[in-house]
Amino acid sequence: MEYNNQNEEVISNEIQDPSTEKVLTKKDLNKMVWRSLLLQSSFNYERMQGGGWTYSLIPGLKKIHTNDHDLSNALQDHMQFFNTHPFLITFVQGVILAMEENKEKRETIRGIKVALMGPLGGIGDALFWLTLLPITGGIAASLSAEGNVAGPIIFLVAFNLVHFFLRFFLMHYGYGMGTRAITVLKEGTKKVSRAASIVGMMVVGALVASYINLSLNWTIQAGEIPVDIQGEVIDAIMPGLLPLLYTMLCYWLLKKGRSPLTLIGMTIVLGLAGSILGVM
Amino acid sequence: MEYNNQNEEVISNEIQDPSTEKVLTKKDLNKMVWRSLLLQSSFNYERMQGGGWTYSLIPGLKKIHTNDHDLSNALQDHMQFFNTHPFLITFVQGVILAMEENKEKRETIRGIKVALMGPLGGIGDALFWLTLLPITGGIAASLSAEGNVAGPIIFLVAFNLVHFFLRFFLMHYGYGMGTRAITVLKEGTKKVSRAASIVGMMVVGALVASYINLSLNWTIQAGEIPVDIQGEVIDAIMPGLLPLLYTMLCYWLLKKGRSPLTLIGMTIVLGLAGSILGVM
Amino acid sequence: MEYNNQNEEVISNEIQDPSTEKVLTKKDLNKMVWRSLLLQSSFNYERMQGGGWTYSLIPGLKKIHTNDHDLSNALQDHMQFFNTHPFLITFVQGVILAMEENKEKRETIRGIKVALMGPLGGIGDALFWLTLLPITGGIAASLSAEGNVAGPIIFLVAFNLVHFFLRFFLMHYGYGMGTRAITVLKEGTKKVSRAASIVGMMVVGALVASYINLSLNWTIQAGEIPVDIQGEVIDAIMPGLLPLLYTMLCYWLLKKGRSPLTLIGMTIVLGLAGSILGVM
Amino acid sequence: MFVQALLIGLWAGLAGIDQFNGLTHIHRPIVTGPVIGLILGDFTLGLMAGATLELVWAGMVPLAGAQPPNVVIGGVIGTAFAIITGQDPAVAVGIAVPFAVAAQASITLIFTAFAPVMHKMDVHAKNANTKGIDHLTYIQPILLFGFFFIIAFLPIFFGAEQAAEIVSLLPEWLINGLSVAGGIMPAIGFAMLLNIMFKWVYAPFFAIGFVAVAYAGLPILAIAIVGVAIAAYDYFIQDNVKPEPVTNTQTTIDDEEDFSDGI
Amino acid sequence: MFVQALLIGLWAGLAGIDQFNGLTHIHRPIVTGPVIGLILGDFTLGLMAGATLELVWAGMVPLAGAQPPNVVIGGVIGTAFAIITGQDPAVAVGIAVPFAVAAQASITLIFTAFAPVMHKMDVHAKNANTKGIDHLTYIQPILLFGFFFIIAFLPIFFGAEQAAEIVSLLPEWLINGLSVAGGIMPAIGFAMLLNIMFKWVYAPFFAIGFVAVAYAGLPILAIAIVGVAIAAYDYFIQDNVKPEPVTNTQTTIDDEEDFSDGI
Amino acid sequence: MFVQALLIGLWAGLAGIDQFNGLTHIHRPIVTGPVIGLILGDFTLGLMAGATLELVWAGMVPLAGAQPPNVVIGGVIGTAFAIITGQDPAVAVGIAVPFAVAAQASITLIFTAFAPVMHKMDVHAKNANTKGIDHLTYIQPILLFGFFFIIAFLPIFFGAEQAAEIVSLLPEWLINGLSVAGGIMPAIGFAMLLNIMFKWVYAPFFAIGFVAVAYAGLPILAIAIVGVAIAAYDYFIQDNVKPEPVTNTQTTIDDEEDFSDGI
Ligand SMILES: OC[C@H]1O[C@H](O)[C@@H](O)[C@@H](O)[C@@H]1O
Ligand SMILES: OC[C@H]1O[C@H](O)[C@@H](O)[C@@H](O)[C@@H]1O
Ligand SMILES: OC[C@H]1O[C@H](O)[C@@H](O)[C@@H](O)[C@@H]1O
Repeated sequence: MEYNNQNEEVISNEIQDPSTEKVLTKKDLNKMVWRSLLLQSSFNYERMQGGGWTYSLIPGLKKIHTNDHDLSNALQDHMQFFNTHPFLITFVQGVILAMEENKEKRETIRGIKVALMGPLGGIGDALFWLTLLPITGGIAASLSAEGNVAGPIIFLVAFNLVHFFLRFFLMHYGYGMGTRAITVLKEGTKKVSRAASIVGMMVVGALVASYINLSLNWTIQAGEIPVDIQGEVIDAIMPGLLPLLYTMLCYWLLKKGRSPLTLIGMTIVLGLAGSILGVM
Repeated sequence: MEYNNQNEEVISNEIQDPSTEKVLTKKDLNKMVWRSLLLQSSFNYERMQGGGWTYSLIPGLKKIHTNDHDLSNALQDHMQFFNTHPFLITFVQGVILAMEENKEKRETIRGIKVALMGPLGGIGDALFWLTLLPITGGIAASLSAEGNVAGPIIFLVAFNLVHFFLRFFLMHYGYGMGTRAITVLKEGTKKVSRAASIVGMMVVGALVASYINLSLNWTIQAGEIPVDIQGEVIDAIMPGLLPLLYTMLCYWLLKKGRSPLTLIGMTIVLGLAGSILGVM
Repeated sequence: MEYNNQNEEVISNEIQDPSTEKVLTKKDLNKMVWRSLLLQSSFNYERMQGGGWTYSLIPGLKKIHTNDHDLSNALQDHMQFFNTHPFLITFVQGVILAMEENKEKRETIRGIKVALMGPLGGIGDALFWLTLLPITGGIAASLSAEGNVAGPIIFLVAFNLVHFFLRFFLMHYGYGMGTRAITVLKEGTKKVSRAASIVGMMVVGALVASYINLSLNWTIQAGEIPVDIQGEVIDAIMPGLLPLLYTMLCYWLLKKGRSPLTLIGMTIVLGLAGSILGVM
Repeated sequence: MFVQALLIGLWAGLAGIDQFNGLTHIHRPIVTGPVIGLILGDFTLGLMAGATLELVWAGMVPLAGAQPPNVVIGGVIGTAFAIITGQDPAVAVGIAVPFAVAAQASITLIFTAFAPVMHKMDVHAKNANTKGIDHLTYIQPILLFGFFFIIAFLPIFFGAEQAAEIVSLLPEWLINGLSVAGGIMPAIGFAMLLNIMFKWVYAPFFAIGFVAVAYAGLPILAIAIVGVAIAAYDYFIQDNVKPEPVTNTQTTIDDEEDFSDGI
Repeated sequence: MFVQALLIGLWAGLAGIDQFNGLTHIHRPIVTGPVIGLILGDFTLGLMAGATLELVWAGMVPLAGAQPPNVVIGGVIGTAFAIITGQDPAVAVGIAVPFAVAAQASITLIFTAFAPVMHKMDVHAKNANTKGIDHLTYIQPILLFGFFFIIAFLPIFFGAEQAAEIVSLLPEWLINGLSVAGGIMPAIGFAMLLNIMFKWVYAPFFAIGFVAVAYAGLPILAIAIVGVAIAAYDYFIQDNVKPEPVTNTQTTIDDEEDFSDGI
Repeated sequence: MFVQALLIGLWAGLAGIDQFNGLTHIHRPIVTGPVIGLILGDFTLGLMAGATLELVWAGMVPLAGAQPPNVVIGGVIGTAFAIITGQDPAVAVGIAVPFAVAAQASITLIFTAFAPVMHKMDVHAKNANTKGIDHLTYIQPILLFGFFFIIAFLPIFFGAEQAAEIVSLLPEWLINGLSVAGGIMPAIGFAMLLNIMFKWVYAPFFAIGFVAVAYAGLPILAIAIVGVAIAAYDYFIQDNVKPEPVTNTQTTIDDEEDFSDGI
């Protein structure tokens, strides 16, 4: 059962302090709910909410991993690409914190995290951005339009009641669920980490095809025949080809030891070039 | 290979009389063809043809299971949800009777039954309701329209030739096929019942998404913004969400010991409420 | 692990001379590139490029299989249905020649060959027939239209630069890739041939549904009701039903010992009959 | 008129049974037309009205239990009114349709309300009482006979307007509500099926079947084919990976032990 | 006007933070409208302009990080100009939109340019320096405050035309190019994730997830469900095929050995 | 005219070979145009007619063996008539198309009728007679040469009307029937392939590939990707579940035995 894994050194799976005491209190969890408000504080197109997500977990991680080596591993792991709906974030926090506390393998934690973020992003967008917001906003607007000052007040109260209730409730609910799930899955950590990785990798594959916006807006005029490079050529070969290739290129460059900063520079140059040439 | 199965007691898998003699005669099969005409005699939206299906099998089951315990088990099992095209029913009868006669595990019989009913329903509808009927009816109508009395006669003769030929032919064909299949699959009954269950469960999953008609017809008017709850919210989260949730609710209530009659009451109340409120 | 395989005798898997020396030189490969120009020389609707494909491999196969039994096996195997884009053919040649040289199991070679031909056919059509050709042709046409003799010259040069570069490059690239892949996969030849067969069979299944053009163009006029047999009946049962059934019929006849020539005759009769009756 | 209405009612009752049981299709307008014609004394007109109505109902068939406007009532009342009022069959369609729609609603209602009878049957099944099941089986056909008799008899006997008034007494919300409930009802059947079939090991297949319809819109046959493919694959690999029978080794060891003992 | 412009700038700055952090939604026009109204002395007009603008921006929300025309700037400038120029709120929309679009572009730019900060964070993460992460976290909100302050202050203080000119100084190709780069950027994030997660055994699942979106267009939730189904199946079969614990046999043999020794 | 018709015929023959063998694309109208121009003494007009016809045939390429109206005959006859009749190239298209369609039908016919030759090849393959295969390989190109020669020569030599009459002698039902047969023919090829490849263990994959195209309409590449994913998964799990090598245990036992013996 030896899968040749050359990445093991990137973030070590080894846990120096494997003791699994319950150290998080309700107060700790609530503190991290407040921190979750800064989820998008470091938003950027490379890792999206990765920074804010790590920030939101810090009090818990510090308490769980008293060993600096383990803490560093956890922080580095969480710093990776992350994106979900900001109102459902505390559910993910809860689940993940329960797993961290239980000193699950980093691989498992990562798999679950990635597996949750994708679907919750879509669900949250449907529920809150495209439903709750227009409904509360619409009702309030019809009041405001008649000069009724209740409009904005009702809006803020109704919207944030849901908002903050969810944040707190989901943190504790997620934490409880995570704790229970762990007991069930306890036995075979190797198998659980494999299952988590399977779902996680499927979601990453799906995200590559749906999150990366890379297509050519380029029609070659061959004499009188117009050839739409994206629509007629690339998509005929494989839809999503460019995002896939670019991701593979980045992956390959990282493997070759190039720093992510180089990749960012490369990407910006590509974007500017595409823009100047008018093909993107 | 211990799958924690809490349902074992619902319909016991145990067979008290495992002797597998060939007891069904051609005459028995033909008798059950005639009974199959009452397949929809107890049609209802909870189990659809479940009652008529059981009715159609009774002579065979009685002969096969001389032991009352086994007979009761078989009857209870067949009384569950069943629906297929009424002209193809005898094929399913044939196959299932061969399996019953061979004292296959109830799990296997159930899996095969469910796996057959779904596809044959669709195929039969296409072949008979949407093809044979319009063709014979159309030809007859063009005769009748000219006052030719041959119209209805030709219709009845042609239609029922196909109809009754199929009923008898498929019963014996199905029985023969079932008998042959059994010999092939003999060896590993555990593995066969697993295979049957896999297909059966996939078909049930598919039927939940396609047979249950539960959607909201509800547009919230938030001030000036109309929000279509089904189309814009529920479907954006997951198409088929309501049918799935309602099925899970019913399942959970059954597990909690609620009787199916309670569920029917609940469903009717829900339907009436939805109708009165104008949201369903 | 005994899968009852009655076909083993069709083309024997056994290799009489299993020595795996590297006998192909660059010159041999180049010779076969030139031969690949006749890939479609025996094009026909039964095996498409099967004959030309075999022709293109002959120098290599002869050098690899000095034993007549093995050579005969290889030739018979390659003579089967084959179709891909003519410009990408040398890549398949390269890979397959490396495998032949390494005396891989015929099953594995066949699986890989079939798995490659389908996707490369689609990719090649998109890249060369639907992109390179219209672009070079379009540019040339706009020159020619002004009476500029450069039109055809530029067309031939540009088009064939790509064309012949690809032929030669892909042969050596494919051969190299094949050689490397083999070293990796060396260990478990049984497992590798299984993997190759899985992909191959999926592609064949897909090709049956997409390559065979068999549908009815037949509308029954039942009195005043028109019934479109293909669209309303067959497709409602299963799209691709006729191609599948016809393939299964042919397969069954072959098993029964009928010669492919009989099948061709049958097919032509079917086509003519369908044409005369006006239903195909 | 009474005798004729009575005869028509009887025919409608029979046809009503045939629509769901027997399915010889004497219930289609093409047959019902001339029969009503005979009863009302104008066979040819009945024949022709039947033809017209047959075409109107072509393709209106019950798929997966969903009821279209009722073909029996449509055929019977359509033909009868065509003959009685001497109107063109095409006009008779207009009169027939509201009754057919009302019958559609009522049958949906009957099929919804009939669910509890199943639970009587369950008890008989538990007790291996096949006679009991047989008897319960005959209830619905009799009910259908009565129902169709009345729905056909009334409008012929009282005239369409009066009958339409009676029909319209059924409150809209009730009919609609019950039909909604009927649409949801199969959930109970599936829940009961799951109650027997469900094991966690099979849950993944349920999920895949569900997703394949809900998201990808595949028809059931496609899902069954894929299901069989998956089941077969699973069947074969379980074969492949069967661990080497350890008993063998065990035996060797036992032999060993015996041997050592023997020293 | 300076004080008012200043106050408006301050409010815009706060709202700008709230749009991404906190998300209490005080940044929506429905709230911003009356606040600007208060500042400019016409509360009711602000209230009504806010209502109009709220409806304009309904549904314009950032999905998966993609920025719509900025609602904060749209709300602030739209309301302010409606009050200042005494125009109908509907007209104010026309003035607000170009600024909102410019702000959209600029935020896309900020989010693109902010990627390198992550690498600072990486270093802190490596050193388990949580204070460092905390501090870096506060940078972007402050930046957003400044940015929104300026974008709101200038056009109020100088008047729309002058401000529009300043805005138009940003070269089109740069803004477009950076936004294109922003769209591609997640590839880097995924590559880094893969750098940690990728093993060849999991590659098949990556491929299936990709194909399911690229070819079949399934939404992420459907893929996650199928993923869980596959993972569960895999989990269960690995269970099934677990080879008999050999340790057992081993033990027997060891015992054996001891026993033999004992002789 | 004879010499010119002869030269044109020869060129058409060469181009006809090139269309399927060699594929240097000298057969496209862009090249054929000026060549015919040279032969008929008006190079420039040929050049321009070639350009027009090239555009007409852009995108008309043979995909998966399906023949579009023949580009060689279209190009040759189109250009020739443009020059001979002095018509505008656009008009020449109208004359060229029926011939191109007739050629399309005839080639489909040739490719249908050519199947039996494969069975000769099979015999040679069985006998490892590569020379035999080589020789059979040259038949079709020669045939194509002759065919294209005639189809191009006749209408130039006799004039379009006479030639069209000859062409129209081919009965419609025959051409159509053979083309239908050609469309079905690959079934035989697949059946033969299955005859070699088929094992029941692989049937599930055939089914999945079929369903994926027939129902979901996925392109072959998507299916190949999923196929590779499945194969890789299967490869890896077969690895995982490989039962512990029993040989090991066996060895221990053997040692044991030796040891016991040694006592
Ligand atoms: O769809 C299968 C089947 O479902 C129900 O039983 C009825 O609607 C039948 O008419 C139909 O054939
Ligand atoms: O799509 C999920 C999520 O993605 C990004 O984080 C932002 O655009 C959020 O507004 C959105 O909810
Ligand atoms: O589709 C692949 C391939 O199929 C056939 O061999 C011919 O039609 C080629 O032109 C085509 O490229």
